[in-house]
Amino acid sequence: MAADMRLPNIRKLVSLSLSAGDRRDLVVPGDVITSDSGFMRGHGTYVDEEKLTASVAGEVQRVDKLICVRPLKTRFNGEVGDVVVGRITEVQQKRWKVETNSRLDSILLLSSVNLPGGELRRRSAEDELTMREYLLEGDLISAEVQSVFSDGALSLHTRSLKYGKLGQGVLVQISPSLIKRQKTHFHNLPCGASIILGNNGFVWLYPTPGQQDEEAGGFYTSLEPISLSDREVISRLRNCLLALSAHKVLVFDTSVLYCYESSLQHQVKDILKPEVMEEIVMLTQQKLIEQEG
Amino acid sequence: MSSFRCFVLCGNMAGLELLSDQGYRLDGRKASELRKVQARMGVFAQADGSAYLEQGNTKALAVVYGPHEMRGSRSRTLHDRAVINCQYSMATFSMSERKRRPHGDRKSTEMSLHLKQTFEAAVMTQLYPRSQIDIYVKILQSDGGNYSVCVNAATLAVIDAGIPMLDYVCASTVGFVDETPLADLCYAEESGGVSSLALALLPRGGQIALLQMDARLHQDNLEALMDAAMTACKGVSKVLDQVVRQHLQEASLATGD
Amino acid sequence: MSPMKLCVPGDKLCSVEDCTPGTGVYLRHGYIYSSLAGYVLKKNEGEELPVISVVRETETQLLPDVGAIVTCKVTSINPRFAKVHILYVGSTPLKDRFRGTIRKEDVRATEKDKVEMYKCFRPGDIVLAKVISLGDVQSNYLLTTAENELGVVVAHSEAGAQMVPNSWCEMQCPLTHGKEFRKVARVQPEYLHA
Amino acid sequence: MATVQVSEAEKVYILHGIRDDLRVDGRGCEDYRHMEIETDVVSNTDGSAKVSLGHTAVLVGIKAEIGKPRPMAPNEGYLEFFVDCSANATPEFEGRGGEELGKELSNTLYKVFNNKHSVDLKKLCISKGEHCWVLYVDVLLLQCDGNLYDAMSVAIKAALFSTKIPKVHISNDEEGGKEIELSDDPFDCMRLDVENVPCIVTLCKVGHRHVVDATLQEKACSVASLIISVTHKGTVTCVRKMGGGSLDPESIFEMTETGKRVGKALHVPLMKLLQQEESLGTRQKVGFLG
Amino acid sequence: MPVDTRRVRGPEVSQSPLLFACKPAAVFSSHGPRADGRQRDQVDVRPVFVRCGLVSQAKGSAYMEAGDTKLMCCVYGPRETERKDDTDMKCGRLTTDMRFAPFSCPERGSWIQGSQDKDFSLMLHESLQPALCLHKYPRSQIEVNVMVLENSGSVLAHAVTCASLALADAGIEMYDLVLGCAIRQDGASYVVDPTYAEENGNGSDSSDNQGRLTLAFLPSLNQVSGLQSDGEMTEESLSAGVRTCIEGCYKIYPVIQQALAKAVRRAAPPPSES
Repeated sequence: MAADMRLPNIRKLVSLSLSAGDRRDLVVPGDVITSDSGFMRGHGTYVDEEKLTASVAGEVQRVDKLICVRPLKTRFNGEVGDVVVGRITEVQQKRWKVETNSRLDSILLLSSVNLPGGELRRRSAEDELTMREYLLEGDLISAEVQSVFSDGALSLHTRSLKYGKLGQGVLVQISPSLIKRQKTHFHNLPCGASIILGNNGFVWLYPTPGQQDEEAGGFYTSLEPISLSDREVISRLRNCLLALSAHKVLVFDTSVLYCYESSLQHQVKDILKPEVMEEIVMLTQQKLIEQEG
Repeated sequence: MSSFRCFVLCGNMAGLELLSDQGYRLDGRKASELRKVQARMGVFAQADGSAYLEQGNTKALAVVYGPHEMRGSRSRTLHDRAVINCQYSMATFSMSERKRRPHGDRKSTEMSLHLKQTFEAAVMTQLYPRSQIDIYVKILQSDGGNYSVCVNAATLAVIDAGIPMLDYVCASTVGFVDETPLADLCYAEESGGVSSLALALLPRGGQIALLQMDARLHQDNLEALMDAAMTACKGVSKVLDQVVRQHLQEASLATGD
Repeated sequence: MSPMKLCVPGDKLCSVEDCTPGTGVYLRHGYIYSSLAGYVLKKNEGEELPVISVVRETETQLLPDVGAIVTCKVTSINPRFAKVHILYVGSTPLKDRFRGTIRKEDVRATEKDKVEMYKCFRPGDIVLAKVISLGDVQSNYLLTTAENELGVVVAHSEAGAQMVPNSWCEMQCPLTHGKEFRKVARVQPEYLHA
Repeated sequence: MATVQVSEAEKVYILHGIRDDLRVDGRGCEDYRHMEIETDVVSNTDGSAKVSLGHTAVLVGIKAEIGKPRPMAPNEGYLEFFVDCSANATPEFEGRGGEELGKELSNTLYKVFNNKHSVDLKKLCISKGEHCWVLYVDVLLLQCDGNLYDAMSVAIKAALFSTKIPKVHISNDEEGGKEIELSDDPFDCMRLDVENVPCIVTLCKVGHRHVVDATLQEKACSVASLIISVTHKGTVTCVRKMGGGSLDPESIFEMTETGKRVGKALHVPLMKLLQQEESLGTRQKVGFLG
Repeated sequence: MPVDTRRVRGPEVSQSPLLFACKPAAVFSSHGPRADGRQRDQVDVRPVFVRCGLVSQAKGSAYMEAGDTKLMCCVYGPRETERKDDTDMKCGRLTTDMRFAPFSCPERGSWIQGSQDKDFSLMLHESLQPALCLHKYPRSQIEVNVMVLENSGSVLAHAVTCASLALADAGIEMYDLVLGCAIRQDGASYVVDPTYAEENGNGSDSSDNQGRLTLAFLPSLNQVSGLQSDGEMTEESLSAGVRTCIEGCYKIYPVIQQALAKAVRRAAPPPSES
């Protein structure tokens, strides 16, 4: 039995960045970004009296003529091709509703999944009535954004072997803006576990599958117990992710791995203590800077 | 159940002057001086946005959930913009006399409606069709100007949630005593028979999001009072601006590339 | 003959090796237990193990289940579906009211897209239907009439008389001889009870 | 109550983890998440405390008011409990959504304090049969991330510890009536002895084992839990089985045994911390600005 | 505060005359035999009288007397759920409602359900739910209503027993019957199935081992479905109390079985064996 009780402290975020001074690329709602009419208005901005003005607090990003403001924390704003991890919230006729931390529930159409029995199977009326056999309320899936509806809701698909129903593992929810966009969001980490970094901030940690035994279109999940050592790695990774997210460090395979290595001198359950968290994140950032430099 | 102490306190107050001859108010402020504002964004991890704000002895917590899929009856869905849903409540221990219910009384329902109207004027709801944005505000400790403190706290929470707004919404409660407008009233002044006015302002453009007065005031004095309110709101907006920039600075350091 | 054995919920009846479980019983750790207060009934069917079940004279509560044939009364219609009240499951009357929905696409088996709800049902009609799904959170029981034997069995004309079926899609009023459209069922004698 | 959805496979993962004494966040079966406690955070109260346990956050405010003693116990004051499940914690609690859970929590609190020793009620009597102190214990739920009962009970104990009830003087006026006068001096006050105030330990039965301080995900895997309120001496003041499942007698005995042990151990660091905070004097309060 | 305007209310403030009675000398003494002649420190439950199917309107009903404690229970359903929002697709729902008649206790109660009654309802719900095969009743709800006519102690325990009887009478599928039993711990000794006076009496003031415990038990599955206690008890007396209550449940088990068998037999003759 262990109970750690303490008085609260004013928390400070750890930072190693040198440019701690005023950063001009940070804006707050109502700030005029430019009055030059040659720019295009992106997310997080609006035009007021021909001036491009910020509507959220965050960092200004410029791609060619397009100006966006990226808020520090927001709901997931999905784009076609994004990898997401989501949870089924409702089974409807011909489609599932999926919670993906977007502003509207995402949709997975029955026609956008691979049903057991091969690619070219016709979706019959019976499939509609047995949709619960494939995916049930509460189930987790990994998927890709196929298209975005006019109202902003996302349409997902799982028509690739790497997507589908998720089995045993742990879900960690962090802010979508902390996920770094990369070529691949599926990683087998060398520490012995695998990770899916959903663009929507849902991160899935699971034991690295032994051999590729993907069958039945990904609707089969093994319920065999997972070894204690694998569990420990996954729990450590989970706590590391939470530490990174608490200190607003960008999450990608390298940062997770460095954080994991930095945490090894502590017990898994101690990682979430504020002072340990600070220490680990500090070490992680040092490593990241060394690697960059 | 009678609260003896409350009774004692009120008794003391009746005799006091709200504005002394030297121009000082009950708590030692000048007429146009605001109370000290302290705030923090991102208090809670589970909500989309949250903020805590103290203005003098009035303390409020604001939490924002959303934008998310409509909950409950889908008939309230708007197809061209998001629905803003507000609930104002007071902790049962927030006032000197205990409240029996945290919300649901007429005053809180009215306050919820005012908050909703205020934020509908500032949040760019048209970007989120068919969604819902919940703003919940809780007064933990009440010492006057509850509406203003709620608006200011909620503004920070909305910004923390990354929801687009035209501008900050800043609010202040002002009163008129002895031909002098008083900024940012505290409870003793509010209940001391001052005609008070609450104003919510988008400071940069000077647009009014909500204006409310339910006391008697001579028409000639209205302008002076409005000016005082505008100034007070702009004063608040400076403080909020600092809080947001500080928060941005701290939080974006680590993500910055 | 010994009097029939009585049991109460939780009574251990026998091992699974002796009998197969029927209704009113449940299995636990290889034994069959009673889940009702009633009489223990063993039925021998051929060489297989006898079926053991617990029965009560007062019908155990039936609920509409997938595949069950139900008799229902149409309460309202709109272009997409008809709402009904389920009155009977098989031949057992229900004590409480259950609501069901017949969607447009489940009215008949062929030419599904040409179905017009107003030409199939009217409020007040008595309909035979089959339960296809228990529906989801918002919807009620989903029913179908897409079989020859299913559809309207009793309907009244505008004049108030009970109409006689003319064809599979038409019924006639004996008083005015006016014809009205319905999705008519070819009634099987065993369902004639209503 | 704020519940989370958990898929079957996740449940299996959690279940096996608990079997191996390694929970998802690395804790053992009898470990608590780390807890932060601060008293005197809201000033319109006579005592208050804020407790956060993981992401669960609870604020307790205690107000002392003068009332009439209950006819059955003319020489005792009494405690009133109210739990406000505010919409801050989760949108599910909006409107009247939190009322049911609030009722359930406050009813349990009445049970927990329904004994002679938890709080010395005789001390709360001002004049027999006429006036007594009524302590309104108001719990405000700000966030819930599982294990509300334990967090709530720790917060109540801390708030009771910090409660300062003004001294009263009773004088007789000419007509033989009594007049009550409150002491103006803020230091002239009565403190409560919280030594016997119990702490609640919730034990969640998950699979064949039980865990303390369950997260919402773990709670979703559990069929039944047992809440046990234990004093520092190990006396049990309330036991309650919660949830839709049943427990076999043997596991109840195991759980009460664990509950007693964990509950007893919980009081030690709590009292130490409260005394430490007291000894720091007028420290700058962190409150919600931390 | 909701006020029932349809009934004539008494004066604003009234007090029970019991308060002014000169205290009867120790109604509940902690030594010697109990007031009704039962043994202390033994599993001596009051004889119970039970009868099923008294309310013809209900799907199932039961009436129960244990000493002076009298209560009845009606079961309705399964019927379509009223609240559609959180319908569980796979499972039926159980709703419980327990009320005290205003005249049931020595002090007059209110017609309006108080928070204590709600707490009893909740406890009843938790005690019964594990025994029901709710998965056999998808999308439907089963209502259990208990009315306490006379409260003479151990009400919750008897309410549980009575409700399970009514459920069985209604033909709702159950894994097992649910039986309830209560004890009152008083220092080193205890009394089983306490009366109202024993439940609320002060007991021997000196000892701090004063508590009440109510247990709901599934006899055939050997599972505890409900447990609640208040007061102060050591962990040892708590465990001992649980054991005693289980024993108490087994004592009334045959009575309940017989009552149920009688009800089945009365309802219909055995079906022909074919």
